[in-house]
Amino acid sequence: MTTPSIQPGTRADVRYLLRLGDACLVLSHRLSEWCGHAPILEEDLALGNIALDLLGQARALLTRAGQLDGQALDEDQLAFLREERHYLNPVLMELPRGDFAFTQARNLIVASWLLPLWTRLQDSADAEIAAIAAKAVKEVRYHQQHAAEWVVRLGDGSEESTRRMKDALAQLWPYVNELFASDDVDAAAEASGLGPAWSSLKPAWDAAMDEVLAEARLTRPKDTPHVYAGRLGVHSEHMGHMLATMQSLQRAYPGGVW
Amino acid sequence: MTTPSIQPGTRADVRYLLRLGDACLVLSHRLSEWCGHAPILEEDLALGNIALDLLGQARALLTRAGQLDGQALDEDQLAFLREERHYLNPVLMELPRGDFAFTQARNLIVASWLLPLWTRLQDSADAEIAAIAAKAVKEVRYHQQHAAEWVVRLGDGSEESTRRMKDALAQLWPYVNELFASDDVDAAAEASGLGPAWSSLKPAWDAAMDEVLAEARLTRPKDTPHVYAGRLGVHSEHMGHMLATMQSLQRAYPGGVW
Amino acid sequence: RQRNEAFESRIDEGDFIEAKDWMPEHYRKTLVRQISQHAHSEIVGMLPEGNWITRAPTLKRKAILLAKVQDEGGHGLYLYSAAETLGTSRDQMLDALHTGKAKYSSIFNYPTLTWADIGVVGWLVDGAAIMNQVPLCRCSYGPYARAMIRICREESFHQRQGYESLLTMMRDGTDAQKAMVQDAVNRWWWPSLMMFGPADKDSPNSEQSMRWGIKRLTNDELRQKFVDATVPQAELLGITLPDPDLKWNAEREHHDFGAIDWNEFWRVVGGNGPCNTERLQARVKAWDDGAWVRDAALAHARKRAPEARAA
Amino acid sequence: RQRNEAFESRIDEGDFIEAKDWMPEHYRKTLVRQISQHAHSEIVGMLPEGNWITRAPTLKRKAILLAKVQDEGGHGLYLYSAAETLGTSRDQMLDALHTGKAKYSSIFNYPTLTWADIGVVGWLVDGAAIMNQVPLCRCSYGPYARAMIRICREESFHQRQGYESLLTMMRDGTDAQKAMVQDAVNRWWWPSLMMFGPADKDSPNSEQSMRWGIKRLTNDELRQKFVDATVPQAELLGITLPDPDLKWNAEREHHDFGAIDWNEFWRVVGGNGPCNTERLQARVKAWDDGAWVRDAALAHARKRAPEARAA
Repeated sequence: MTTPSIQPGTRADVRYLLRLGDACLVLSHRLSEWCGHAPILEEDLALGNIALDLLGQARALLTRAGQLDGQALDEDQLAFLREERHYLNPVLMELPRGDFAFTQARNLIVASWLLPLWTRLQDSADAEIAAIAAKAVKEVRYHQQHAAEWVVRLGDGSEESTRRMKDALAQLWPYVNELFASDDVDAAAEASGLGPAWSSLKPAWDAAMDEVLAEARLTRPKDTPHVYAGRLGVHSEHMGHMLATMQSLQRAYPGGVW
Repeated sequence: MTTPSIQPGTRADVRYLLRLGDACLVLSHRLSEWCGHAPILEEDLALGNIALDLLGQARALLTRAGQLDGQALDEDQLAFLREERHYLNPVLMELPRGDFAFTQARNLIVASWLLPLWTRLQDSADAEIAAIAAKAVKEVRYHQQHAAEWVVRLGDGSEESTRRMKDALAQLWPYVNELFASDDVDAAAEASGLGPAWSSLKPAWDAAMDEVLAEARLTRPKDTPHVYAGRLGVHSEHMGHMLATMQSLQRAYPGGVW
Repeated sequence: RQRNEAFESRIDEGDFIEAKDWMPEHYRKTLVRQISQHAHSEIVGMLPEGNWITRAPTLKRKAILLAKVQDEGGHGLYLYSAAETLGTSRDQMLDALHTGKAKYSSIFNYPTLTWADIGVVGWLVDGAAIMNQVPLCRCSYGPYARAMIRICREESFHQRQGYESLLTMMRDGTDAQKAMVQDAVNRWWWPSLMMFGPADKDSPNSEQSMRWGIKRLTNDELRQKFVDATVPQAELLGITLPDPDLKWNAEREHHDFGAIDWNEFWRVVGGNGPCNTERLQARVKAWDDGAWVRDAALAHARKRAPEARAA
Repeated sequence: RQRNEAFESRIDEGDFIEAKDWMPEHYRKTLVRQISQHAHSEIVGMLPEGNWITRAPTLKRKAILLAKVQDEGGHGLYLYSAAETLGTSRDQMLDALHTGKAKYSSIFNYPTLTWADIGVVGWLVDGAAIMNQVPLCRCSYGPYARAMIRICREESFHQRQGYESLLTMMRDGTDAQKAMVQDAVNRWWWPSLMMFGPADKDSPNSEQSMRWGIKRLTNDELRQKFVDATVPQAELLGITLPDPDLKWNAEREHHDFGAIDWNEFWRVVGGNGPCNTERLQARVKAWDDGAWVRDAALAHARKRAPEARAA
């Protein structure tokens, strides 16, 4: 019996790139769910724009990962034909879109993490990655500013918006520490010069978050002990539902040309 | 290129049975979404029980439809491997579960339709169908009573519940006339003695609904002109999302044995 | 009266009327109705296409669709701005939409049921929209005409993308994909023809609009142009348009086509299409669910304003 | 004091204590805590399994899963009733759950990530639950003991169904299915061992419960029994239990097994498992969203009560 699912190999560099590529892919998916449903038309455009940027980053990263993997897997095979277990995004990205406060708070958390990450990747030993990073860093800088503005506006806005923003941060915080967790994949990337260990991004992230939270008159939630393991392929119950939707056409029309 | 989707033939008797089987299958799916989320534990059990009865009816009908179709398609191929265009349930069944008022109002509408339908099917010229009907009619009688009790309770309950029940009926009503629409599939079933034309169920349905609505002190909504065509395979935008979920395992694990 | 004559003569000379210029009240009202209806169509039109973003079959198609839907939001934005130059606020226009007083294009009351619908909407619906809109690039009201120039450019891009995606499926796809495309064309063909509005004999308001250059061709003229342009595209695709009466009339040098179901047209315009209720509810829900966000933005601005002044 | 002695001697003789009988306050409290915690576990336990009902791969498996989750709701119902005989209402118990004062089994704070998880939950989690619960069928409080007899019967049925579904996949399934089963076992094995609670040396409250027949074997005894029962089942399935230290000890006539990660255990019990927040929120949301329904039912009953009397 054959299965149409594909499975990338276990090379550390491929895994490092898939973690990042899947993070962009999955967050892009969640943001695209807002399309047509945002509180103001300008945010339909802004969230769509961010989703589109992240999708572009994901495509570049999955393509590069597929090249390095050596099985000639293209971006679509990687995006649509893996089993859940082989998607390597941090769990944070796959949480349902939530309300507008949740969306903006997550965008801030992620963009404040992607910004130093893409900044460092501009110096990647892999010239392809360095080139991708040069473009991405500009995009993510805008994402970070945009999310920061909303977190400040909602955090120091009405009573309701403050409550919602606090709830959003409380919901999100337990998923943050995964963004800075280290392992051998990470260590190998640092050693080879492919990219930084995620743990090294923490000081920049802390500084960026603290600045925005202070401006928003919000208190930083307490850290929690559980570390999610999406980057190892262990996801939340939300991931399967999301993939059922995302993969539905590729699964139902094998051999299709789109 | 081959596609793994299967497609039943166009025999009128098969289509007649698929319309009913798919109606039971899809409503069962929507009811099962309540599992663990109902307002009281007793309703987790009751809705689960109704979902289970409808699932049993669907299995019997799909199995019989597969036998008559002559391609040796079993209940699972029919349930999981058709394209959306070949599911023949009325659109009413696939609407999202809505709130508890919507769920009970739809259950009332459907059970008040299934009750005379299964009653008549007890005299089907197809002995298999007659036997299935003999069991189903008892189940559906309970479903109708249970839903009627809730529609009365909510319709003549609090201000909020009355408002929600009125909204639910207004939402649902445009989908009702499809349950009584006639065509050649229907006419053939009536002629062959397989089962009644759906239009012939209208008086019994009207009487049952009017009785409950009077008891609930609710006004019957006005009829609307558009007739949905789920029974011809033209569904709503909700159907595709539901099928993406429902079919996900069969699609992702071809050749799987469960 | 004098102002009115001056206005009319500017129209006759083909001048653009600008926001600050005097204009007759009826002209203003007609324009606001038309532009806002067009803007509403753009944002309601995001819904049927948005329905497929999360299920796009490849990343390239997902990016194209996401960008397209975003463009539609952008069109909504320019159009609301153009209408605002006439003295009606976006909130007023949205309120008219949400309370059912304002219309949007009826085509968006049909559901997108398969991925092929996305291509077909690009090909036929955007195609029909362009046919309707190109003449408006020369419309007498400057801000509207300028918005339409940009919009038409983007719409033809969308139309080509839609057609190209269908061509890919019809040329290189599986049988199941080809059947999907044909099915989508079957469902969208007649509603697309209805996009040009009622037959000329039933469209009494057109004359004044033609006079003002707000409208430049009649409904039936536009519909015929669309049919004539679309038939060869369908042939190239290899799909059959679902009209047995469709054929070339050498005498007229146009295609004849079958009778439109005007009952369906009026039913859908009247609020009883397959998705009217859902589309409006989706917009109202987005607006209502977002109320706290808009309130918070105002509250924040008020809080911070004194700081800004003090600084 | 006299009543207490009578109570103790009934316990010693193995009599059942019934709802109307006198009982020490501590006995009552301990029972309410234990029974309600068990009831909460049943209804929270509906969530991870309910997560897969809409995605069950065949109609037969869907029917089995739906019936199973319904049984769990039924167990919740009997157990709340049994606890209510001790003078605490269901609403009080639910309030304790919703406010985080009452616990439920920590195992349900792990997610069900694949369809194989459903089989593995049936096999290992229900298996461990039965191991814990069978002794309670002889517990000293009559209503609880009787509820447990029915529950244990249904649970062993569930366990066999879960195991059978795994066996089907491992014997006749594809490689991808086999890998899915192994992956699920890898994730659920250690949490299942933790279901027996802390090691005996860290479980000081057990003694009194043993004395009262509310508990009949120690945590470590039960855990060992479970391991010994499960190892041959795993072999028959053809899966590997994820513990390199697991092996038969001929001297002890038991399986030795590796060290449990008690940090993880205490972290999850303490509220920081992967799904603690989501599980509780799902329950609270169902309850809050259903408030208007419960209110309406009361309002209706009040309205109709006079009619009933007048009739």
